[in-house]
Amino acid sequence: MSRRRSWALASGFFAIAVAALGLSAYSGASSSQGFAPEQPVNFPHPRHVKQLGMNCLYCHYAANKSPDPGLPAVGTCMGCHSLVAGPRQPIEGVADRDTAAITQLYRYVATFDSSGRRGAIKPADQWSAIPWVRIHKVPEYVHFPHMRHVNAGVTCQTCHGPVPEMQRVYQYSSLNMGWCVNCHVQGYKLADGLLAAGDTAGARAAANVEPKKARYDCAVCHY
Amino acid sequence: MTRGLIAAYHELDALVEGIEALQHRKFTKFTVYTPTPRHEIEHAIKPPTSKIRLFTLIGGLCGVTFGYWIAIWTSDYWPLVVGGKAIASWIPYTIIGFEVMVLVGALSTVYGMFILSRVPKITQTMGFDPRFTGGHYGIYVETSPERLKEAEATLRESGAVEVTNER
Amino acid sequence: MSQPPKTAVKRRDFLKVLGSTGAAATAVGCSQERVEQLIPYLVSPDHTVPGVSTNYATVCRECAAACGVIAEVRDGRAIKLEGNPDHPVNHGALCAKGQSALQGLYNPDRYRGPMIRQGDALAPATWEAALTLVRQRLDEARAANGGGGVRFVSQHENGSFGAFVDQWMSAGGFGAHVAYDPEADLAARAANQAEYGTPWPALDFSAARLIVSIGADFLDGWGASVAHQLSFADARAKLGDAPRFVYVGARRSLTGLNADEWLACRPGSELAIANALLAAVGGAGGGTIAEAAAASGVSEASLQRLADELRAATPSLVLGGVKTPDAHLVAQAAARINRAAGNVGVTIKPDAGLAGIGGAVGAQAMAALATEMNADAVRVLFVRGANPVHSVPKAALFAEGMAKVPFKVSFSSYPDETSELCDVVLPDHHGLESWGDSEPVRGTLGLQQPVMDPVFNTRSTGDVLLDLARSNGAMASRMPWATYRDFIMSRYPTGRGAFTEALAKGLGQGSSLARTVATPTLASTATAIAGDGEFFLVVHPSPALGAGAGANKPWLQELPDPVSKIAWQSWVEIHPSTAARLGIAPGDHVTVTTAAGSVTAPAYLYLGIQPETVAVALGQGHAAYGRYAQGIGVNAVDALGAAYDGGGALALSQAKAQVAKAAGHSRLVTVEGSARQHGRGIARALTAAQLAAGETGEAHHEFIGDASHEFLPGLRAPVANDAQGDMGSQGSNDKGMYAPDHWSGMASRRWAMTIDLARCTGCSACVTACYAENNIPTVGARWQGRSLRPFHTADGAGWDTTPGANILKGREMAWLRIERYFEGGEDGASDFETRFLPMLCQHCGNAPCESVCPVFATYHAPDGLNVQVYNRCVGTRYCSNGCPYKVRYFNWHGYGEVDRRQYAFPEPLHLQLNPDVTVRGKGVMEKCSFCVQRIRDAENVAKLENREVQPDEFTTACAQACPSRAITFGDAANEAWSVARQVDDPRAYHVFEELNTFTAVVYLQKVNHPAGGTR
Amino acid sequence: MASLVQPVRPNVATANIQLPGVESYEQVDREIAGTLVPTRGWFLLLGVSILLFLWGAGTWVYQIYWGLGNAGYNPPVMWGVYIITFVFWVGIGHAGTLISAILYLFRAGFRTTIYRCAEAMTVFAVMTAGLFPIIHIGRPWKFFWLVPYPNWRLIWPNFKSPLVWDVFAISTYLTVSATFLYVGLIPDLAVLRDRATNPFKKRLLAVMSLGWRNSEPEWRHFARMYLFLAAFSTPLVLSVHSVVSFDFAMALTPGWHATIFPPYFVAGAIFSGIGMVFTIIIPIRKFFRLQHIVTINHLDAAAKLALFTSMVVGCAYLIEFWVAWYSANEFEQAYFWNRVFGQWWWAAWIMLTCNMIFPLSLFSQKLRRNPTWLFILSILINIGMWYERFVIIVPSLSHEFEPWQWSGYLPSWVDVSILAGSFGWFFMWFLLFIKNLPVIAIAEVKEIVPPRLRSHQVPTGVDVAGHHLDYSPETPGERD
Repeated sequence: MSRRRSWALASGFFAIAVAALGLSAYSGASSSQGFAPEQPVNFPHPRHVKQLGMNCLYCHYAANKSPDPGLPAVGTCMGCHSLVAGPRQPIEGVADRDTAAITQLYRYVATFDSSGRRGAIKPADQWSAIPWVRIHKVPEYVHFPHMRHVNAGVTCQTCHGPVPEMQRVYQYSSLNMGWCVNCHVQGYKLADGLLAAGDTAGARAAANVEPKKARYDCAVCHY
Repeated sequence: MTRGLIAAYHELDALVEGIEALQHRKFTKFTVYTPTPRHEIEHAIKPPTSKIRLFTLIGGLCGVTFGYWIAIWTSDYWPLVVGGKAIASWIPYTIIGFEVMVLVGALSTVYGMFILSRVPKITQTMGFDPRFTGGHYGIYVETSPERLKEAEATLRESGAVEVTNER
Repeated sequence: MSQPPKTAVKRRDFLKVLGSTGAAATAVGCSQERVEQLIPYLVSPDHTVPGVSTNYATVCRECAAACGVIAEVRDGRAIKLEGNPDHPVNHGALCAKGQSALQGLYNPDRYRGPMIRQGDALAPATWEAALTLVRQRLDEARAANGGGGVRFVSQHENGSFGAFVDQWMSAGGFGAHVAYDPEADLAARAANQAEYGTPWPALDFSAARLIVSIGADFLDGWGASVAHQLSFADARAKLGDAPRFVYVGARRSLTGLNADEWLACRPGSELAIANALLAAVGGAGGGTIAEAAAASGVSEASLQRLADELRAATPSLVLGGVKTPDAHLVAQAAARINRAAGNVGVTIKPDAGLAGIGGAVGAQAMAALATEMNADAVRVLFVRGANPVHSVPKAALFAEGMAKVPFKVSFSSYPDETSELCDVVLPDHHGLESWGDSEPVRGTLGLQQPVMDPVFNTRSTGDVLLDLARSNGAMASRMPWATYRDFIMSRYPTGRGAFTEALAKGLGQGSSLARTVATPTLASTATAIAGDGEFFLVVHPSPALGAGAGANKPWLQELPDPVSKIAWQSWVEIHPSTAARLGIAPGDHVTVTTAAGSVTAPAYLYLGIQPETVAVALGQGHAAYGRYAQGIGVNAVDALGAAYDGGGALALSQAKAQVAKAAGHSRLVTVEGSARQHGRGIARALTAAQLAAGETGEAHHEFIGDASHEFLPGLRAPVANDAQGDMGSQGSNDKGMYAPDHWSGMASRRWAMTIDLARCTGCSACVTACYAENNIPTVGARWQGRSLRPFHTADGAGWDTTPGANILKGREMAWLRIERYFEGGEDGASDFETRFLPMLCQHCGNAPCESVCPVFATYHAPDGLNVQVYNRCVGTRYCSNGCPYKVRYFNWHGYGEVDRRQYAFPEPLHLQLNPDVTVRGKGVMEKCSFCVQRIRDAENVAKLENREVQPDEFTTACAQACPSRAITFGDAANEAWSVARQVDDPRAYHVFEELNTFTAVVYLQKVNHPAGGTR
Repeated sequence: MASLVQPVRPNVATANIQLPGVESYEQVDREIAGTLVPTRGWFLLLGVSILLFLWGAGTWVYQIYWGLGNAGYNPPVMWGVYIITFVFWVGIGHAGTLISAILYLFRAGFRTTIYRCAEAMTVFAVMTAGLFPIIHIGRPWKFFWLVPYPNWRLIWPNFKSPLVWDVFAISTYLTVSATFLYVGLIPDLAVLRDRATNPFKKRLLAVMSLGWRNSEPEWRHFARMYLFLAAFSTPLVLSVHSVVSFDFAMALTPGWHATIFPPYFVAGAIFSGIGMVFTIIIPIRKFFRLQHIVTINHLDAAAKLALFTSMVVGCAYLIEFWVAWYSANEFEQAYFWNRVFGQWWWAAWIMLTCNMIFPLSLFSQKLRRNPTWLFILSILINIGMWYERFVIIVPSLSHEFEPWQWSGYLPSWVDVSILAGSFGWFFMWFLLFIKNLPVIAIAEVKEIVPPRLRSHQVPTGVDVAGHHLDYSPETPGERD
């Protein structure tokens, strides 16, 4: 190795190290993006949303009126699943019911005999709660009012991704601060949001809608 | 194909004489070693001024520009008012500019020294004798094989305590 | 020590709590990776939305006044108490004690279920076992002597509970039920009943031209303080026309500190002064000025001047509220002065008084009960709410008597000195978990409803009593109600349907009080103050802790006493001249010895005490009242004998005492640095004469070379122009949201606050409101101290366990503090003035704290807030150094971290935490945010309703709670907000205006009425 | 050409200091390389230093876990021992740069023998100082937020904050000082490399010396670089302590908010550093038997510098009082009264006597040339300068605008442990340095050693202008 090459190499290593440091800092290494835990009840979003056409707000009922999106009560599930119960009653138009998931649900609301056969559904005050595993979480020092976003027309899929397609829900966005701020500063494009929600016609119609910006003052979210 | 001779000197005036003799006989490719820099040697060789100052100047200018730029750009990138001061206020940013100027200027000066002096060197055996870091002065002459004898004679005449063939 | 909170969610019944919003757990850590569970409701509750608060109107049960409160409930947990604006007593305000009810609700030391004595200790038991045992012992008692040996001691009541228990007792053939209230001003009530025909007439301070209080601490504990304070502040807000206020008493209490003049008399001489004043207004039975002067040590001239003033000023308002054995006579004399001066019906309104506070008994009745018990006449004793073992003098032998009672049942929610002696504990619901009613003023009913499901396995005492009655046929027939709620509803005058409707407001019409109170005969004589010693001992209830009931609530322990500014400690107040004579320095231990006993506590040198008097506050010295109360201070009752006033209450100023320096020294746990302003013009005042002459009072400091500037009238300018105006370049930068024309419009607002020092009484309710709203940790508990040496043993040795250790180090976290500065009186003899100054973050336009923060953790928001971003803070604390107001507080320990020794919210106290406010982790700075969460909430609500935020639509927690209405918050850039109008007041000033900080907090100067001033 | 050589007088101007006791280059190599042999005493001291350091480090971990509350902070005294010690160590560092850079530019000959020691002291002192802001902050694991680096939060540090200036100043200072020390070491490493017998050590030294060969072009670039580094270091060192002083001067706090702070701090820093130089060079010259290289004349010259800076500092103290009086600013006046006659009188008088009064003894030539006294005085100066920072920080914060918030301050065992640990850390590095690397600059000492000549030996040296004195009437190279 020639002398000239050797010190050129040393400088090169230094430059690469600096660049790597910068890039790693930028990459958002601390995000839990992609987190896809197993849930106590393998709730099939595609079945309910895509096939049955249920609205997100049916279960996440507070998303348009509270900072908190709301989690369906067990009673909400049982509103239908007292009838739509595993293999017994077929439902029109849906052939392949995920009986395993429904059985998982019944573990919380029904009696089972020793052989594992399901008995009657217990009265509501004897149900137990389903310990869902939280996926999307911003730290406690971030105040994220769902209703402001939902009412501003931000589609759920913009942030949460194609949940109607997800057999198992995972964290779609990084939820990093830069991710938030970019949207607040650049503005939310309705067309993009509608496209993410699968509404291509609406997206085309909204192509010329001005991006909706939001405040980027620190104390809007951190207090 | 060149050949080299290493001459070790014990006395400074002998070394100076050797340098002047080599110059007189038009030996142009030689390197002088000295345990400590002496003006006498510098006066004998009359070297060109080191180009390090260019590195210093460019490094310093880059530094001060970067210092001001990062401070002003980041202030405007996300404007936040503190203490009622202007969002990008150049007066305090002078400190940043100054410090980065010193940092980059100093590092590029050292970098320049490395480049110009060809350090770090992976090998240091050729044309060098460990005594040159001790009490001895030295000259390493590179020349064509046919002038080798003449060079050796010149060095010995000037008072070299030892002349050895390199390679 | 704090117990780790349970990780599993307790789920006793199906409506129980916790939608998806997790508790406002510690933030600022890096805890994102932890897997968290979301626990859904089983069945969605009606009318509640997760993450959105529901407000329930109910009744405060912390004192007999029974103010109306609104409980803010989020996801099934009460998180904040505020006054009910429609309530006739408190009109939306709420004192510190009332707000701290939440810490009673979530007190970590509450009994978590029924307890039965096993040997020496109480052990957990089931309700069935406990009730069976009680039933059995009641049957035995009934069998023994027809139930005559059963006694029931209850606490202060205001409503139907007393009648309910009476009925239950008589149904069972048991003895009488007494409602024991150690804090009740029974002498004054008796005198009021005798003179005005009502236990507590309404007092209209603003109608008076002169207020004379003879030991009546109407702002700190005498009667319904909140109601008095609202009226008193209105009176003072009349500025030049406000009534002059003269306080006569041996100790200048918080009320006394609000007076324009203090006549320091000897304890026991108040009656002579009252009689002299009575004579001055031409009343019968008065005395002479000379006699009064001789007895009291007040100069004849002063008394004569007061008498002349009283004669001249009509209407006036004279209140007698001393705690001496002749208290009833003083109160009676005061009432007669009022009658003679024609004040009755003008400043004293008997028709509109507090109706429901009658019917309580004092320590005298407890002493009588003790005598019965010692005579073995009591077989079963029920105690609910009261703690007589702590508050009745030892001479009455109450504890000894209890030991002779075969079966004692406590309904106490907390382990206290009395319940620890009981055989069975049937813990009652907290007031916020129970049904009930009250009659605060005649004709209005306050309705109490549970605002959340019980925290612990407790039961309402009413329901327990009904349950016990059900097992006995005779009792069951006379107690036919299924639940106590049924009983309350059955008594509601307009029926059940109306009751349910009225619940929404918490108020109903009508009266359910069947009680007729006989006019008492007041004893015409009383025992004199006697005993050995050259000093008088004055014992007084603590404004925050009362007679001791507040001691287990860290907010109240942490709240500095409004007078001495001492927390987590007992102290002996001594006049500086006396202390100098005895060689006592502040903090030196002093033993006060009376015939009945002695107490030893560090000395606090106080100008506001008569030189022949020493004073000790009640409230501390608990042997058993939970982790926050135990081992702190001394119980002043230990120095009191069995002397009572004409109302049957314990005479707190009853004896002469010897005062001696004792061995030892404790640093006073005070938040006071210097009690003097050193001429710095921080808390300013002007006299009524100056105000009338249009003067601005104390000129503000002009420094040589100081940048000259005008007072910013009205803070009109949006912040960006404030901040950038003269100093910044207008054109050079992209100002973003700071540009006034930015689409977000943030820069068009300027959140600001005015604090009217003429109204502020220093009561400190705002301080507690701030703690409650902003999740401020209390730091004075014994386990929260710092490390004293490198190695610790498991029992905690090596940690500083002095109560208030952190406060000794100046580490209190109160975002809002009340500074109490004395003016004058440096010679120790002349009268002095006190100025209270609520000090909080001033949200400076040119904030010195902001520019020094290296990471923008504090910066100026476009709407004028000085924002502190906790999660960005790295804790350099440079901002605090920059702040001239010293309003920034640092998390020295992990007060918000569950696994740290210093954790401030031991389970279940953490359930109170406001989910809208981040709980700060250790190592970050925090400070007043102007309740930014309320601003954001108002903006969110307005947006949901598609409108703008309306003027005065919301306010900060401190302003909301303030019983003086001294604080106004709003947008100073918009004339429609009242704050924008108030900043134009000629009394307005900024603290340290000369520092060019352009603060957003504007103070309005106090107005004094010195003797001989213009009226 | 007449001889310019002056006879050496004991109290002669400092520029022309010669080493009569050193005769040849080989002697320099031998004696300085000879100091690099570990001794029992050295191991003992190193062990003590490491233990102290470990104790301090353990305490720091303890403090991180249990919170800063275990230090003695007493709000509003929000800065305490850590910031005092930070300023103290940064100040110590300044003397090294002064000696190695500023005196180099001024051609002050007495710097030659002590500069390496002082420069190493600088690097280790700044390394120590740099830890303290991190120890001091509430969330030390987030300290890197002060560094501007691109990040997913899209947020940058506040370049208006003096603490960010500190980050830039201190990191620049550390980098430049360390570079300066290292490049100065390169020729000496080459000397050691060529003397080394242990092959592993030789290999290591070969790498560290970067293959330096003492060739004339190397020296030429080296000298130029050295000059430029010195020229950069000179304003840098002035700026660093000015920036440190801005930490105080930029706050409104009475006692801090003063324009005199930058020069006052720089003078104080140099003064304290010279004190520390005495503290370490006097034992070194004694135990390494280098009295003939670091001569009494060197100490004398440095002592004069100490006297001068002491008087500058003393002047600054007095001016502060005068300005407080003249300003008619009651906050300032109250603060300065409280500083000297109030609550903090003891600390203020430690500062005044140690920094203003004791150093006046250096007017005596006898004491200036008495190493024992200089050593004692240097300890007093170290104490006095630590207290100077104490007096600037603690009394100011404890006695600010708001009388309600006046307070006291008392350090806790945690503060003291970490302070002691910092000395352990500093001396650990320093002790490792003096037994592994030449504590005297070999190549530079050789410059003032008379070169061997064929003809005769003449005294040599450098004149006041920094030129090498002629060693013979007929200097080779100057013939034409």
